[in-house]
Amino acid sequence: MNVLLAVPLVVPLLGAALTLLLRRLPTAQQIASSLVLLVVVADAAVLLAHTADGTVVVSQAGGWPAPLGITLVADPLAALLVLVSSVVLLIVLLYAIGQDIGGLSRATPQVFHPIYLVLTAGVCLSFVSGDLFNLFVGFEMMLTASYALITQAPTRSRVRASMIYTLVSLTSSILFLTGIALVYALTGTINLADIAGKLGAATPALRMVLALLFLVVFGIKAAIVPMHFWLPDSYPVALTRISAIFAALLTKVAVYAVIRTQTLLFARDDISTVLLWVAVATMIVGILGALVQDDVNRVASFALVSHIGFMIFGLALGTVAALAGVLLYLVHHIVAQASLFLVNGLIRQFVGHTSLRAIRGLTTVSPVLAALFFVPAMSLAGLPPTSGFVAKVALFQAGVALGTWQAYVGIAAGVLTSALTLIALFRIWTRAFWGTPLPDMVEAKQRLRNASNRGGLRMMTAMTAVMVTAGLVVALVAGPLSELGFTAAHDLVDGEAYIHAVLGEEAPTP
Amino acid sequence: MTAADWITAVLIPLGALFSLIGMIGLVRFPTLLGRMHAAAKPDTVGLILILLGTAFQLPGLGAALPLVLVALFQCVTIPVLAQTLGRVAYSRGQIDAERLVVDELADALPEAKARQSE
Amino acid sequence: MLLPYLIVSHAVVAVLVPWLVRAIGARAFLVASLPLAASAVWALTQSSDLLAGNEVTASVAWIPALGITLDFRLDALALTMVLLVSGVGTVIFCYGAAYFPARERALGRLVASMAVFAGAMLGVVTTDNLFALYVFWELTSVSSFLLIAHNDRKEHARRSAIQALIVTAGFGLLMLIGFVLLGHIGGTYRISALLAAPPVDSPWLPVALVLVLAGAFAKSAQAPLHFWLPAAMVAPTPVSAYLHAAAMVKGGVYLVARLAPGFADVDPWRALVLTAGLATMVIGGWRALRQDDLKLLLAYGTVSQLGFLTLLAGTGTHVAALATEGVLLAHGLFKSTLFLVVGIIDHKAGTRSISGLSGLWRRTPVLALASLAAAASMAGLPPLLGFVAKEAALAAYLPGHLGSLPRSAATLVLIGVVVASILTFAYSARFLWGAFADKETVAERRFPAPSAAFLAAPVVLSAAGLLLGVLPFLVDPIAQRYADAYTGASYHLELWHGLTPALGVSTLIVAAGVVMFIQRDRVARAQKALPRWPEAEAVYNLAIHGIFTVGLRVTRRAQSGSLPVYLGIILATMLALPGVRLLMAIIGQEVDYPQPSEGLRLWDNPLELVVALILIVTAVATVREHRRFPALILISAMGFGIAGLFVLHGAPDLALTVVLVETLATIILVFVLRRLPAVFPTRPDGWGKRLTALLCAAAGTFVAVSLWLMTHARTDAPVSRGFAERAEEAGGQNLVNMILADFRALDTFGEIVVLVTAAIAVASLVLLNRRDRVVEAPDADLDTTEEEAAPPGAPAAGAATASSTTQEASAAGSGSADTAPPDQESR
Amino acid sequence: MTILDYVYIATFVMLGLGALCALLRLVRGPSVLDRLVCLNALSVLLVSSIAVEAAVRADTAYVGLMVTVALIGFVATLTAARFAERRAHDRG
Amino acid sequence: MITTPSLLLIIAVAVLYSSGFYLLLQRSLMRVVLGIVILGHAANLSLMLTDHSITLPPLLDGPAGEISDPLPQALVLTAIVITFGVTTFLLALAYRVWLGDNTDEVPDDLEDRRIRRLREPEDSS
Amino acid sequence: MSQSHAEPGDPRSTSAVPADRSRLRRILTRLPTIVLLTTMWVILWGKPEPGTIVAGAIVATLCYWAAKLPHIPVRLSFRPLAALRLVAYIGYDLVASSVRVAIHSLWRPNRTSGAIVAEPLRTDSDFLLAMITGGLSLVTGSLVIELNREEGVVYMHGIPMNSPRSVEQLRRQIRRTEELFVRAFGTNHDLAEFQRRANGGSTN
Repeated sequence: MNVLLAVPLVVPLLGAALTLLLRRLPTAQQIASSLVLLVVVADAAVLLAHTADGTVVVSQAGGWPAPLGITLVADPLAALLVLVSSVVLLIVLLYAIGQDIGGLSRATPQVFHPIYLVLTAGVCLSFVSGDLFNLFVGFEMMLTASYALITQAPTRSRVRASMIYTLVSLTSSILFLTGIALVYALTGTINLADIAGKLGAATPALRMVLALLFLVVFGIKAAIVPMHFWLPDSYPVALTRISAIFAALLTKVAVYAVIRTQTLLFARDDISTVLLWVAVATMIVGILGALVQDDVNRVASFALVSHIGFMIFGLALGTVAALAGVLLYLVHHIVAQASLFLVNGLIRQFVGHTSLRAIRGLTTVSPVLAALFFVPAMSLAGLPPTSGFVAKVALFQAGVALGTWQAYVGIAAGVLTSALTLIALFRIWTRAFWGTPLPDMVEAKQRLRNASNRGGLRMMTAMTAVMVTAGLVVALVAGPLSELGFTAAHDLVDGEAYIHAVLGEEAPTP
Repeated sequence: MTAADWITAVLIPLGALFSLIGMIGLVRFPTLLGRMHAAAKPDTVGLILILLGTAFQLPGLGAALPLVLVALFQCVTIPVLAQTLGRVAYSRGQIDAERLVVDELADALPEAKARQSE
Repeated sequence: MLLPYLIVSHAVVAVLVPWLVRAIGARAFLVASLPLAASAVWALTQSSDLLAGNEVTASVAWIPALGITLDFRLDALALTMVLLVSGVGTVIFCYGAAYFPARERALGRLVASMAVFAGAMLGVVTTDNLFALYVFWELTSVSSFLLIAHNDRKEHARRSAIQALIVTAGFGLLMLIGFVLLGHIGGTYRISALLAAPPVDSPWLPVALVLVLAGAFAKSAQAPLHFWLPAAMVAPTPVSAYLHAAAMVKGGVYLVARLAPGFADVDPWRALVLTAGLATMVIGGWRALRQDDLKLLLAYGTVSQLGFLTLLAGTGTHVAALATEGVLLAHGLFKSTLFLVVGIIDHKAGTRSISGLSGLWRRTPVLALASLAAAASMAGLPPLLGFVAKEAALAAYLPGHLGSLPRSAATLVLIGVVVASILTFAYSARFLWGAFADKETVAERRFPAPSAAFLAAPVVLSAAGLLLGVLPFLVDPIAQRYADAYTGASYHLELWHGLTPALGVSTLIVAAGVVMFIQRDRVARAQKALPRWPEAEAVYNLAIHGIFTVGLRVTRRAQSGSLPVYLGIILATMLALPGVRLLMAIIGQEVDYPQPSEGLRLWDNPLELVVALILIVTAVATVREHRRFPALILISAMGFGIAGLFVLHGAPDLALTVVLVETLATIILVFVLRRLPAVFPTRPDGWGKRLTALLCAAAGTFVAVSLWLMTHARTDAPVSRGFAERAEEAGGQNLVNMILADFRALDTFGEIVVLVTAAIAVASLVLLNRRDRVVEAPDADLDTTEEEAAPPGAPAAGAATASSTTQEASAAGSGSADTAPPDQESR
Repeated sequence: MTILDYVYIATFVMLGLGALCALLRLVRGPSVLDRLVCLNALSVLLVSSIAVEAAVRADTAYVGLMVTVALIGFVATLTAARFAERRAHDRG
Repeated sequence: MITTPSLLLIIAVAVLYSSGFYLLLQRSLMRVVLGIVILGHAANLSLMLTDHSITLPPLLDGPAGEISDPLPQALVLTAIVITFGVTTFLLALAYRVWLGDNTDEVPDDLEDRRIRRLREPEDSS
Repeated sequence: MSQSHAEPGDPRSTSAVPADRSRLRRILTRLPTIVLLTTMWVILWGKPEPGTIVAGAIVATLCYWAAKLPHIPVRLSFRPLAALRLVAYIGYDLVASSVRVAIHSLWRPNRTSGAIVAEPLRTDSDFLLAMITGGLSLVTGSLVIELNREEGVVYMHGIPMNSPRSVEQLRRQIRRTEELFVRAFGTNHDLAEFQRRANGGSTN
């Protein structure tokens, strides 16, 4: 078994067990989970280095050849996503640790650390799994951990929100299972590469039914309109550390699954028109929702929904350039969205809530906070020179290069959405950050400044700054990143590399 | 057809018959307690007969030993269940008093109640 | 090439300057002006090289794969702009050091934004890559946004800022698409390469140009997108002088001027540019005439001049190009001078209203003189640069220099230019009169003499205008170099061309302007009498309001907050996408159905009937059951049914697991159930009962039919046939166990992890957080103290009013606020 | 087909009919206790069927299953019964 | 050659899914939980039905004959356990909802409800 | 020898004895349960291999420890002959009454009525009482509804009870079952007590 692929699963799970044992020693627990994530980051970096040239790294778990055993696969896309996710997970973990050190949260750290590591393992497994059912297991690991996390500090509103979250996720899981049954019924295998080969002989109509069904299954988790409603009702209510990770990663895992299945399994089936309209609807409906929200977190959540549309749009285009753009967008969005939610968490820490109706003049209260908000807001609005700009340009270029009317419809929607995102996010800025600070906010700031937990607050701010900087770094290294994106997109469009790597050279290809 | 087969051929349908009759009783008895009697016990007899019949078909004694275990469980669990259900039925008043010839518990109950609360 | 470093140095300054402001106050402006001064000096040193024909280029690779590289290229047009941006910028920065008091609020942000802006502007005018241009372009928009709302405590400032941002950045997005199209059509994103070999035969080219022009027009405040510029005058004067007179608004003009050599002859270009330019000129001039606020007067004047510039830049003839260069420089110099003058007046007199100023010329003759020179330049009087430039502009539309311009269009434009120039003369005079003249009706105000440092800036700029007017040959070579892109008769920027038609037209303009100024009361009355046009800003407001209203409507409809509805929509989507596809396939006979010979049969085994009946009956009965306990028992029975089915299908292990799990689930259900009410509430669930039933039946049928058809259409034998031989060599007997423990051990491992995680989750929900437990009392709500109450860390009143869950917050009341930890996240 | 096969078929028919009877009572109720009785009866019938199945296939794979179902079916029913009892006390 | 499961079982699957979905769309939490349980059964059953004929248990040392497909069985086993774990969590959550709100209902989101009540956008500057 | 009436799991029942002896005894008293569990394990596993036995013992111990089962000192004796009689009696009764109920359920369920009778028992060993009630409930046509532990009265529901004569028969059946159980499993002490009460005829 290739160790590189095993580490992101095994180490976090071992770490989870360890932190569970260490639950009476908070410091040891914190150090342990940080170390675990560091190891994962390092491993992911090595993995990415191995795959950067388009190589597909394969590990047959247990040593059984592909269609029999479970295959773990890392192509450039998966490797990159593992790396970005683990970095984001690490930063958010440190943020949370800072918060715990300062005693600023009511989370239960004893439970938080092990579950968080399980989530890590689930996310990584979902990325590298090369087997449909194993993907389901990875999803379930991730989701179960997320259920546990979203109910941290279970106030009434949180319990309600997690009810919505859990039930929708469960519905998706059930449909996923149904989809697996149908795939197995049709092909008699559940290895992704094997399915890809065997679906070629299947009735096209049935194949397309499956393609659409899997779009629905993952679309629920990716919050694609019209299956997005749950997201703005659940994410904003969770603890910051958790909503940040959810917003950054969970939807992206689902988007990844959509990409993987639609490119590898159903590449022959043209559901691009469906994808396109879904993408357009997602962009527009999401951002219209963001405009009328009154809570910073809810605005961010609706914006999140809206921007999933961009990735689906790229997938709908389906060309190498478009998929490269999607990859850029994925990376950009993971980091930017996490930054935004962390900043929102800081706002909550400063003023006690995130409702726009009672926040004014945050620039005066904390200029640092203002700067930290401004950068991800720019990035999400697609203003240069941020990563959001780069990603959007890549998608627009791909659309123009394709030149079909559908592509132009998507581009038009993208432009409109970008403009509306700008309005939605800078509305927060003008309302919350400018103006005369409310007297109680000034007091709150004084209190925070004098409190004994400044160290924790500093660490939280520092980690938010690190995340924001990470966003800038993404923009800075956009050059190599887009090269990588093109390599990954080639692998995705081609599919042969993946299938051959998993099943061996003699495998039939679509 | 060996002797074992013949034994099986007698025992298994007999057991099934018992079970069936019990189930018919479950449907037909008008009172709750009556249904309980009908459901719980012919079933047990039927099960034991079937198990016995099966034992003759299995390859060896070792394989049949667990069947004894099943029967044993059944004999232990059925009374417990019946007793619990009976008690509940009575305490919930789901007893058709008209169909009772004698009810000595009803006479004893007030004092039983009083004792319980002590 | 030094330029990238110069641009970066601006960014560095921007990062450092907030700390510097804390130490030395407004004098930080002087430090911030250093990179600008360096740029100016550098540009001057390059000019001789440039005039010799050596263009300076540099390139920084950023994202070559997407064609986004930071190419820089200094040519004549860029040089003009660099000189303008850095030269005027340096002066204005120095002015800023004197303008702002030391304790000015948010001064650090202001200086930093200005530095960023200056750097970005340098980038805009020197870059040779469309995307890099966009990058710098939007950076100027963003810094302008921050600068306009310098006084962010005023509602008006905030509104103006966001308005400017939405207009410029919003249309900037269109421009970006235009760039992408242009680059795609032309095969390169390098501007110089595009201009050298402009694409011609693509149907998308006009679209691309329209989009690019839209962005440029928004940036340069062309009608009808001009309204943001006057509103932006809420910014401090140095900002207005720099961004909204000298530099940023020139960005659009620059882009037009930059692209015109390649695309002026492509179809909608001229029509658009000329129409927009003319309209803007006239509207701006007309509006300027009726302003009372000097700064607004200048703002509308700027709008008018920007129209003029766009017109010239977009015309695409040799002489027009020369005139463009001239007007660019002249306008940058005189308009910033005038703004600075207004700033000084505002600062010292406390007002900038014409109706509040009188006799200032006597108080500060130097200032009046500088203003006079600048205003004269604006009005187009010799011997100033404004005159030189305007002569060239008039010549461009007079016969003889038309180039590829159609004669009729030229005539039309000429008339427009003349009208606008008359207006310009009139408002220039009005400015001078309004700011400095004695007025009987107005009392003189106190006016402390401004310091020399304060005065220096306008004087320097105005003197530069005079100097270049007298010595036009300083400008001419550069202008010629830019105009070389067009063929045309030779023409030079000069004070005296002889008695040309242009001079005659100029004389006419001056005469008419004088009349108009003298008759200013009549003009004012006429303006009042005319019906007001619909304001472009009203349209903007309507549009924004419309967007928000649509947003609200859509969100109100869609985001119902009700889980059953959400899940229903998910099911409906499943029916609408794969479901409809399957239906189409069935109708279109795209799928095979199993035939009796292939196993189409009702059942395999009569016992299946029993089991299926158990499943169906219990399922339907569960749906119809409204009491919790019977429903639970039905579910349990269903579990046994499933187990029975598994036994029938040769899966004893599965049956075992089902029974175990089912029992455990039942036990847990019992424990939870006994807390809950005995009867399920049967409130209407938002969807009609029948509709729901129909939807669910359809969804269930869809799944089952898919399963049926797909098992029939299986393409290959299942891979699991391979397990048997492998299992033998591995020594196992029970294949299911082998798969679980060996072949797919990872799944089993994951399953255990899920189980443990769920257990921890359940434990932390039910066992931990005991203090959140509520006593089973009717008034339990009042006891949920720390739940939704205002956290102690936050002000109770503020959080309570702010809380979106107001009802609960108020219900929670004071609670145990004193015992809860300092948790800010309790909401 | 040997006699034994006919016997098995007859057995299955009887057991199936029995299950249907139980199902009828399960749906009809009327009381919770009736349903519990049915639940237990069903589990016993399941064990019986498994036993017959084991006899048909002369297979020991089913034996463990039988033991478990016998034990577990009882546990489920008992828990539910206890619950019903508790409610009865609450009401009383 | 048999290529499809028997119709009766397909109908059973349809009924299970339909009733599961129906319960899922209810407001009462307990009914929703029951719906999830039924849906879990339904999904497992569909997985099982991918092996379309009644055969022997997948044991190598068992009686000779065609054995049933072991892979769906293994998958169902895993799925059952996972579904069980998650259902348990759901129950705990329902219990918490009941503790907090004293109701057995899936509550509506408050902020959504507030926005639904708005007639005009709150600010459109 | 005084009979301990401690409730199951009551620690007092062992606390009087010296420490080390009590530990030994505690282990010894738990041994039967563990042996029983191990046996079940081995039966389920199929073949009595040493590994299986060891594993079974470990699992049983773990289960025992995890479930924290109360350990009750088993005070029973076993008389094989009497036990055989008991089994035969119960077996016969089971079948006979099953047939009886079957007949009733087939032909005249609506005319079948029941009776609840109270019958004082003549033993008060916990184990014996549990076994007796279990045995009674097992047999078709009778069902223990309530057991009054203090007075040793058992309340039975019997079916079919169409005449006072059958009620008396039911009482007889209860007494007979009790006697057989006591004879099969009761200690000498229990037996003596039973006979004393039976002869004394006092129902307490």
